[in-house]
Amino acid sequence: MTRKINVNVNHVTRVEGHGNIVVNVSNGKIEKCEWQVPEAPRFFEAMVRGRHYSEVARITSRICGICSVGHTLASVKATEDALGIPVTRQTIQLRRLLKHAENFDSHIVHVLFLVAPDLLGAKSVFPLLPTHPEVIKAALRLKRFGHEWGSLLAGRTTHPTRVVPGGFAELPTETELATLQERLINEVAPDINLVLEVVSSLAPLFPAFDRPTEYMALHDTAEYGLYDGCIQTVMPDGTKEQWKVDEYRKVTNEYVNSQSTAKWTRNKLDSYAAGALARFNNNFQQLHAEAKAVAKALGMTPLVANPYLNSAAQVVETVHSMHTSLQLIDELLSTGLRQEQPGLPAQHGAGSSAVEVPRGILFHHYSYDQDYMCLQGDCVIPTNQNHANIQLDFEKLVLELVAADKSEAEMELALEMLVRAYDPCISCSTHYLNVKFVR
Amino acid sequence: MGCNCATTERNIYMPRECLITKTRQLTRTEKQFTLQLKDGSHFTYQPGQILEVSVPGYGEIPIGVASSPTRTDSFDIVVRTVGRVSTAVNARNEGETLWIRGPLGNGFDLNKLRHQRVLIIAGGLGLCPTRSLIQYILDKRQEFRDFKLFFGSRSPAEQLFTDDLAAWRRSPAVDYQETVDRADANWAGNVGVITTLIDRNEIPRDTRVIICGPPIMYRFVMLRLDAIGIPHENIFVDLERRMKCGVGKCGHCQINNLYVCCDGPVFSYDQVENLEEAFS
Amino acid sequence: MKTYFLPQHELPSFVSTLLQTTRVIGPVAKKHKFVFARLASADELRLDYDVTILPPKKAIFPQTQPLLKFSPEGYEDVGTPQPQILFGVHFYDVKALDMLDEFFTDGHADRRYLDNREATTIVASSIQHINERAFFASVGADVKPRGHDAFLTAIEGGYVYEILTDKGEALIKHGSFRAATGDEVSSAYAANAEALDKCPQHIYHSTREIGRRVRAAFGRDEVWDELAEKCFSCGTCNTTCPTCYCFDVQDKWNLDQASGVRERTWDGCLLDDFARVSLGEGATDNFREKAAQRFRHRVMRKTSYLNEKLGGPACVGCGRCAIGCVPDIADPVRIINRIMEG
Amino acid sequence: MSKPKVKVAFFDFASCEGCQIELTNLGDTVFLGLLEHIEIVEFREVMKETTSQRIDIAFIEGSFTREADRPRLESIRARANVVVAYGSCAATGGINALKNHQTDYREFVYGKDAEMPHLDSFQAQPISAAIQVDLAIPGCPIDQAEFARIVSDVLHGKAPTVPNYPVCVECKLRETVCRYQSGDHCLGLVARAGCGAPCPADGVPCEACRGMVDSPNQPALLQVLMEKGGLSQLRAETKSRLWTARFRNEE
Ligand SMILES: Cc1cc2nc3c(=O)[nH]c(=O)nc-3n(C[C@H](O)[C@H](O)[C@H](O)COP(=O)(O)OP(=O)(O)OC[C@H]3O[C@@H](n4cnc5c(N)ncnc54)[C@H](O)[C@@H]3O)c2cc1C
Ligand code: SF4
Ligand code: SF4
Ligand code: SF4
Repeated sequence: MTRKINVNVNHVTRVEGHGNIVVNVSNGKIEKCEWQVPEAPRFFEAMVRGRHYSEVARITSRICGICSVGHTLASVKATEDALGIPVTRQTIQLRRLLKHAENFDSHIVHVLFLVAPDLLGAKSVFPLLPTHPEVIKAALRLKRFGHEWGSLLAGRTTHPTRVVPGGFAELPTETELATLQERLINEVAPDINLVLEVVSSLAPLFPAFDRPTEYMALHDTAEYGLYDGCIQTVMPDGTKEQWKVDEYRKVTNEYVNSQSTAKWTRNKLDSYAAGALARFNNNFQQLHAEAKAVAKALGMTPLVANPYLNSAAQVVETVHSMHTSLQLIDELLSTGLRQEQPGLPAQHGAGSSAVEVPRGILFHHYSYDQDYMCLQGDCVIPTNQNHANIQLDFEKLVLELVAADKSEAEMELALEMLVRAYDPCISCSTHYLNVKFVR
Repeated sequence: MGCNCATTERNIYMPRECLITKTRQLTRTEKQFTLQLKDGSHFTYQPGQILEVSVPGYGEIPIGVASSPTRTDSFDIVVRTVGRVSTAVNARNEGETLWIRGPLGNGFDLNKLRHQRVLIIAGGLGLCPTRSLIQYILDKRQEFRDFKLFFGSRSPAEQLFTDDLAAWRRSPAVDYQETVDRADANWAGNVGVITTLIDRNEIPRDTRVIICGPPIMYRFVMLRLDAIGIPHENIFVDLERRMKCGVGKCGHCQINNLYVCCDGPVFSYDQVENLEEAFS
Repeated sequence: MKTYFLPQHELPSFVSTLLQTTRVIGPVAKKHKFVFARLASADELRLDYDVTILPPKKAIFPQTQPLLKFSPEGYEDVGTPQPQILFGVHFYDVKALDMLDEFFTDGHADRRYLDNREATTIVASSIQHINERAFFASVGADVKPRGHDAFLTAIEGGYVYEILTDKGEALIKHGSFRAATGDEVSSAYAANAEALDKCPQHIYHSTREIGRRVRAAFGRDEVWDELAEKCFSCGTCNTTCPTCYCFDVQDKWNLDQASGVRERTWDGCLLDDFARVSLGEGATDNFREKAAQRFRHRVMRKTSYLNEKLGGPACVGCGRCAIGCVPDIADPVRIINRIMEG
Repeated sequence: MSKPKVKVAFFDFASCEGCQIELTNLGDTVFLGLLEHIEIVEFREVMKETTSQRIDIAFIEGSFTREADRPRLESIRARANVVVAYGSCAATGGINALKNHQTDYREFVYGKDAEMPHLDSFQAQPISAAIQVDLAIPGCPIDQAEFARIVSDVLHGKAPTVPNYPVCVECKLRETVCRYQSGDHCLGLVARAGCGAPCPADGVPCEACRGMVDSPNQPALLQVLMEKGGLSQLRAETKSRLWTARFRNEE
């Protein structure tokens, strides 16, 4: 078999930010197989220096437009930790509801606009408009709903306004919350059912590929970890280990890889995975019953080692968020919303936080001086944490594809789909290195 | 002062539809439109009055009528491409539609001009609104005494209504004199700012003078007219300001306490000379 | 016309009954301030407000209002408004509405304003709390409010409801009103007189004298430069003023990209571009280039230019501009007193 | 009347891509409504298709921060009839320009790796620093309603208006309680409007994410930030840097 394969996908599409795939296979041997990230560096960690604590989340929210709710929450939480700013239970409940909104919103975009076209053999969502108008309309409605849901709590979903250290600058009204609940039941549920139908019919099309790895996610005793908790990983053999959030550097171990061009992370193995599948594998038991039912229908029980099924795990989480939110709203409405002033700093120093954003676990860390001006910041972004894992998946997948005698086009699609399954959000660019630098 | 605006509509912002019967590109940026009301009614107005001209979706702008009411079958406007609305207006062509409101405001007070010597001093686009009066005087020539017309442009290429100019140059009915700020190779006429034309003429003190042109022109022309000793109530100026509604509501065109759209756009100089904002 | 009395506890049911059939706009709380808003229920009504952020003119001359609709076929009129009740308007805002009535009727009657005005029943109310920046007692004191249909005055135990028009009369069937006693009428009179007495800020000169001297100060550039030094040209003094009525007009297409609306939006003479014209080739000219010139124009309009037409100043002393101006330079009391002192 | 659809493409440079996300938030009615009139021929974030044909309108998001991006920008310019820089990153340099006040940002973020050539990134600049831009719409993120209006204007060949008045105008029109009256500070006094003033309405100060108006009164701003907003001199002086770094004439 003398075959030369060159896959060179410049700027993988339907992902956030820019990433390239370069694969050279010669005579069945992989000469080069790389996942590169040429995103322009933006230096957020330097930019927060010298800024007042009230401005820091507004800056770091701009790291990424699609996870800006998550970045904002991680940022205010780290600031609250550093400055001893108290938050109330009401604030925590509202933030949880907001977190669900973000995951719902982002998962809808990812599964329906970015992944579905692959499964349906289309280049993008636009050719699907004439063929699947009802699904597309439902998808746009759900996306809009996710945005309105998040906006109700955060002011807006891209760069939230209302979320501030210590609480919320403005609260929704009880009527608005009640309307949200009604809409979840009356408008969202039917659309979600439609989506579930489509996804289950497409599920067999997810490529079969397994590569067990270490899965990292937040673990919370109170709920399926999204807003808070400790760091937890589950190994291929099912063993779990936990760390405190302020030990995040110990589990992420950022390093510069000489073969690659991005800062990578690793914990116990050569790579680990973060994201919906990692959460699913860590915290399956805490999913809402309805979500578990969907997982069952999709044939998923932990540990799921097929990275393509990250998209399926997102669907499961969407259902979880919808149902859990109904309960959260019930709880909020039963106690009634109180107008509260955001909490204020009681100390100064350093603090860390972790939040599950749609793409995985996100860490923020800051330190402040006595005037509450930021001295330094550090953000470890989930997409970054997945790079090493994507690279190792690539290496295994390419071998399998070559063995199966796949064409260049088929390989390209399989690799692209793999990258997209991770839902990489590459504009979270604080740690990115440039692709032009290939040795 | 009363206002001569004609509004027949219940909603004063409702325009009337006009057919463009003819267009003519006068210069690179100026286009002349000949219009007729589509409902067949006759458009009555005074020389010097203005219109709000509009294109749906683009907006409405104040434009002077550039023809005389003595020519009854149609009327003319000239529009310079400046911004949003004027660009949209100038994209229209013969057979298409433009919408107008008006006539609005006070034009030239013909009672103060009849049986008098008249001198019109127009600069650049200022020729458009004054053309309504020029045509009027030429059509009713016996009602006026001496009639002089001074016209200044920045360059020969920017001269408007070149046909009219050619006719006026030949006409015994008007003493037409012209100048350009900058000549080109084909220009054999006067070169210099418009005041040079005043300097080389004998202008009797009882002349009625009409001035219309860019803001800076007024001050220098006035210096000359004052030197001659022409009483301010016999000098008429045609002023421009930002304008939105044209009917004295939106507030944009105010010069101190006067509204250009309703009190003007033609003012006698004594009306405005003490208004600090008129010629600042 | 007649004067009635409504017991305190009957007010909510009166307002509730009105709400059932008509859109009612009244003062409600917004954080520690007040705004006029459509009432969802009677208990939102806050007749104890001091002043609202925006004046009630917005119910008649809204921030953005369609003037026309357009389509490929041309222009079309917009529909006529539904009746509404503007409830709880302080007398200074009634005076301001009287002025707007004058402006929008003068010359060309503006039906887009007048239709709304005629569809509105105005129930004025007494001032229970006075803002510290108010000076309504000392401007245009001889100009009386007249545009309201009824006047509600809070007194001990209830409200005296004085009827001025048939529209005002028509409302009483919705509440448990009874004829007011002579004592109640005089308590109401006293309550309103007291509001005038307690008005905190004062201008000490007559309208005529202020009008003359402020107008004469037009050319004193150093004074205007000094007064406007900290001006941001933010237009808050215009936007919040009940007697300001300048507007901009813009066309907007609907989603079909073929039809749309021509609408007007409040504008302000303090804004940088208010008097800017385009000359072509990207060149512009601004007839009031400097902030001080725009600042001066507003002061002239409030104190002098319109006096003849209105029989008084175009300022009713609500104090909104003073409250809203962040650098605190827009207060007519300080401006006028500064100019009058020479 | 089936007019040919206007070909629209979206491109991104150094940015968070939030402006693109805002487009997906337009909802089914507006989004599908716009698709009646425009054909999206390139939009990397949601589609694989690209085009080599002429583009009627190119929307560019993100700042120009490195020389390496110049050729890509130039090729977009060469292919497009109208180039719109949308979002603050593209229109003014945006939040990225905050680093323009620092010299050590590379070392700070990348430590010993800072000298690697691929980290080369100069001052964050608006797209207009590299190519001619026909229209710049600021906003961090862009305002959906403004975007829809501007697309509609461009479709009709009408130059859209981007306001030159401060955010206070829009803030007052929607009757928000002023931040200064709640013991806070705010940059709305000098910030360019067009967003509809969402921040003060949500209880937080305007940070001037759209940049400043043409003639901001900066001395008065400093004074007001200190006297009414309670900021220290240092904070007052650096306050407006977040999004307006390039508009302050600092040494
Ligand atoms: C009394 C009067 C008579 C005029 N007569 C003529 C004429 O005969 N021919 C001609 O070509 N022009 C005339 N103009 C000027 C013409 O109105 C402007 O060129 C036009 O308004 C520019 O609008 P725009 O939308 O193209 O420009 P933009 O720059 O897009 O302007 C936006 C808006 O600002 C206002 N505006 C801007 N510039 C002016 C201006 N110079 N004058 C008034 N409003 C302005 C208008 O409301 C306009 O719609 C006259 C102006 C006035 C006041
Ligand atoms: S005077 Fe005050 S309120 Fe008015 S524009 Fe100036 S700063 Fe704004
Ligand atoms: S000028 Fe000021 S005080 Fe006078 S009416 Fe207007 S807002 Fe009120
Ligand atoms: S909150 Fe900010 S934008 Fe709003 S009025 Fe006050 S200063 Fe202006």
